[in-house]
Amino acid sequence: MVTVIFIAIASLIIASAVLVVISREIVRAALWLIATFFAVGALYLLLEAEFIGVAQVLVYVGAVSILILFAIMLTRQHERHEPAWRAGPWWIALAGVIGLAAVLITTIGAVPWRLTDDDLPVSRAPQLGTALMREYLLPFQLAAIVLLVALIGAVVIAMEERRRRTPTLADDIAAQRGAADRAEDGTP
Amino acid sequence: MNRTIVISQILVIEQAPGWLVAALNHAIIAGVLLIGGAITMMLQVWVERRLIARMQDRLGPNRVGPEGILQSIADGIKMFTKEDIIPRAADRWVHLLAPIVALAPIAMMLAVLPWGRGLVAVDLEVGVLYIAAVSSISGVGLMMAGWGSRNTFALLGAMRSIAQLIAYEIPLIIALLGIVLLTGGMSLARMPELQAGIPLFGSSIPGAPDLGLGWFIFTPVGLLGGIIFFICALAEGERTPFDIPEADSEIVAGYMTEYSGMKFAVFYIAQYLLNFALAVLSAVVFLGGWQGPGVAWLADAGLGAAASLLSLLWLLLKAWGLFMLMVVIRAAVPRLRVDQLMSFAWKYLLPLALVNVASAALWVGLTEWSSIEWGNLLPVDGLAPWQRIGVAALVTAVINLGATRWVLRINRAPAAAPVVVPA
Amino acid sequence: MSAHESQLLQVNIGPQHPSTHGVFRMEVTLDGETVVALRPVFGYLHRNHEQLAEASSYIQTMPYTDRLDYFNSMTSNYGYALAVERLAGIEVPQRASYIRALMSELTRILNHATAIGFMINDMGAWHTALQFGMREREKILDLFEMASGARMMCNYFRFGGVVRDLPPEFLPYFDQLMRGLPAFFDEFEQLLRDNEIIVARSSGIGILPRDVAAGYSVTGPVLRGSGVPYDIRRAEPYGIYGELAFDIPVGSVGDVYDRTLVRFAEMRQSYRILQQIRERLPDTGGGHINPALANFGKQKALRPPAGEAYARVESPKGELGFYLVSDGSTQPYRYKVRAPSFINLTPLGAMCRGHLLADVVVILGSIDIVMGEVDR
Amino acid sequence: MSMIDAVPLSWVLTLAAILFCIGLFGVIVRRSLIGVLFGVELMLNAVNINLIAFWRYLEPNLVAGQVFALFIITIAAAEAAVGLAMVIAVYRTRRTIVADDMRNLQG
Repeated sequence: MVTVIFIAIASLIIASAVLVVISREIVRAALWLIATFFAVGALYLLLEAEFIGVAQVLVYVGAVSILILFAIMLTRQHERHEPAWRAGPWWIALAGVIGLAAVLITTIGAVPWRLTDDDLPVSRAPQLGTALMREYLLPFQLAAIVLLVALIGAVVIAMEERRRRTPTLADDIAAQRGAADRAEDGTP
Repeated sequence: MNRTIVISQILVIEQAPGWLVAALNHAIIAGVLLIGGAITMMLQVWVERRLIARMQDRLGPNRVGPEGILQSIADGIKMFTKEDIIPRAADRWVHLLAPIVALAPIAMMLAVLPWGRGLVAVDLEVGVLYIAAVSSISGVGLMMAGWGSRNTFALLGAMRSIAQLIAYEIPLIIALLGIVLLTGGMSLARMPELQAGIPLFGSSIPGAPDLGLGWFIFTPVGLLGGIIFFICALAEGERTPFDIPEADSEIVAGYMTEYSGMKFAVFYIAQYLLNFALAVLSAVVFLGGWQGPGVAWLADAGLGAAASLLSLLWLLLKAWGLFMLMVVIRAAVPRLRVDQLMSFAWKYLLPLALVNVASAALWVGLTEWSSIEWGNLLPVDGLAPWQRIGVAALVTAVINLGATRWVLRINRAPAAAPVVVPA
Repeated sequence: MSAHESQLLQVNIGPQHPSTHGVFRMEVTLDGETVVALRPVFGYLHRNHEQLAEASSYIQTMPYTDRLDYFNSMTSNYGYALAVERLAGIEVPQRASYIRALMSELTRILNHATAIGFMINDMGAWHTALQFGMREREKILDLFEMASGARMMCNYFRFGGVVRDLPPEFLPYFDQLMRGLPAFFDEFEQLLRDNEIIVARSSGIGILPRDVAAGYSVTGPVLRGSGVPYDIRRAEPYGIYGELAFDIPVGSVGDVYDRTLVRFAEMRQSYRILQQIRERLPDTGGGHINPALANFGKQKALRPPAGEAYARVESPKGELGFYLVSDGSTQPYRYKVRAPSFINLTPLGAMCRGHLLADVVVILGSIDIVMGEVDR
Repeated sequence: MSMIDAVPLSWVLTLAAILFCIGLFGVIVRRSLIGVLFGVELMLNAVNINLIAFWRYLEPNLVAGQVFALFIITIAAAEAAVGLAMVIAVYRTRRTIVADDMRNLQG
């Protein structure tokens, strides 16, 4: 039963990931990417890492992919006539990547993994929280700083908008009046 | 992961393989939840239309069935028989799948909500996070609808809805975080259990009767958190005054503009179900969920089934009350503008939610830590639990009130400098 | 800066759109959600009103004027009757003038109540404010029905008076309405005036400064909202308006909120006028119509002497003018309508520039247009 | 029945390896910046699958695997936010999001 579920999830992951890299239309690719994220989240649930699974859905599906869709739609006009997805001699890349996969898979098969017999702790989320607050406090704080920096950075990069405001009629009048006042002051 | 479920006790199949029983159990519960959801949605539409009509000196639908209660079924039949239109320019599959992607996560939300004493389909250890995660998926559906329709209004609506979802999700989760601190866990099923007893003090006073009224809304942390949460729930559920994604007077119907027939109905169902799920969630987290006078008494008297039924009634009562509050708000106020909406989320709700989390931490420290954890600075050990709660309530009330006043003051609109029209 | 231009979005709001108040199109250029340019496009409801009038006898045009501003058929009737009377030199009896003013002021109340409601509906308030206005409008329409037999297309005015005198049940029902109106004004104003969201949505939006407003020659509440105390009832009194006491409310900033406040205040002024009319109405004499034109055949056979005339009234939406040229026949040689909705719509593009898309519909709602009058 | 009894660890690791290679392929061949970002996200997910699998199969009592996975998710989110903000900023000035077209960084 679990094997069947695993195979289903694994094939979904691989199929959607392949579609991510070969879809011509970037929005389709993004939607397949979301499917991949979702399937990976399901895999985490199957591996009994509920917290990570839910965090995966929250962060990747709920936030990252929506950001991606947002960015695509803001830069959408260009994408209508996107050039072919592949750049240059793609078959070389494909061959190299297949070679890498072969190396990795043979290595995985060759390593004698020391599997554990330990039972899973019953409540895992509090354990994780405690670990973050004790052993991993410094990385945790660093992650917070990274997020803050990213937040500020993203805002600063994408800002710009404010300066290009279209003036309203009232703004125009005020500006004209201001100019007139200055002219009056300048020429007594 | 799987809690004992009432239905599984009813449904005893001898000599059946374990996985079959599990599968049947889950299928039955899913069926009950989904059919219940559909019926709820129909009732919601009817209640909304009648209630708004009442506020507007009208009668509302009153022809189909007694008092028009079957109106939603008639509407549903109409929707089914409508022509299913796919715009020629649309991205066919994205357009078709969008309503499903919008509805599915909302149906998934129903699974982890505790519907009554012992009535939980799935008790997830990370229930609160799960709700937040799953509810954010429906944004993808809206985005697909907006993009797949190839319509400017749809695209504008989708962009607006995503901006709104992201902005309000943050204070929403932070408001929940305060309660997570208070309960010391993210399991939704446990939350109502912790809200027994009497207002504010819960079950901390020995000898006090269990009225089932120890709701978090009666504590300062829960009150502020509950208000923030409910406002954010209005925004997440796209209710007025936060219905800008589908502002009909501005962008026709937002992301739903190009949808017709059943696909439109699916969006409609998704929205109402989301509203109801959010109302139930507010009730569970802040209003004691299924707790209410009489539940504990029935359970003590050995009438477990009656207690479960009463608790279900309490929960539904609270959820419907909150939904009706949403309806009344819809009938009473206009919608905000996009920029006002954003600044409300970031300038009012987010700082208040953050202060509320700090208050919650202080509450936990004052009620649960011993003097040693305070570094012997606070001699709290000598106080009885209810006295410690009183002190904590006082401290957090002062903090939250001060923060609210401060946030309201710093955000007051600058003294108007209008274009003066010379006489 | 040319490298920094961002992608502009062309949006057509209308001709079919929930809040264009009829068949009307706005070509909007958006930068994000900010309006860079807006061009109103009219003409979808053109139905040859002026040509039709030139091919009909004078009285045949009267029911067509109902369809100009179908919310306020009484004031449209009034303007046209006034123009023909001026052209043909017809005297109007005192009582007829009082009835005409009564109907005009009732029309103003019903128009403003619903105009505010429609505007707030465009803000997204889900018809509640509109229904409050509609409730009062229904009562006034009952009165119209008693007097003229029709609720909206009244066709009540005749050259030299009105088609029939007020029926006996009219005044008691009118008194009952008058008793209820102050409470309605208070309730309506209380509901809307201090609503924080409405204030936030409407103040500072769509500012039309005083000189710009005059430059576009807008009239009615839009002009008065911008601070110009211009009202035809005072500037060029017609009928009995010279004898009545009323104030002209004006705004200070000229934004959407000011226009709304001006409409609230005008409803109260109309109430004041109605009170004065009600007091004097029983003592008026002269019948409801000039006896020389009392039957329909005479109305139909009206041949004004060759010449031209222009008459204007203060319709709830602004200055409604009718220009007539007669060649001595039974049909006007030239007939021209100066429609307030049409003229008030011209500064729409300028008012919307720089605001958000959501403000466009609110600004449009604050102008209070009726497409029947814009396109004619 | 839990997963470790039914599915060998090497299967999960193979899945992660394949996912990683697909992501790498995407990074190499995709021409638009957003497409490249997709590939990076796939690779990060592959790494995360490995971390969780090692935690579950080898050391369930140590939370390090989960903690690292959490940090990677955090960093990925930050990376996506900044990356997409840059894509939008570049698009504003260059009218393109094709990586090859951006040969000089000077504004």
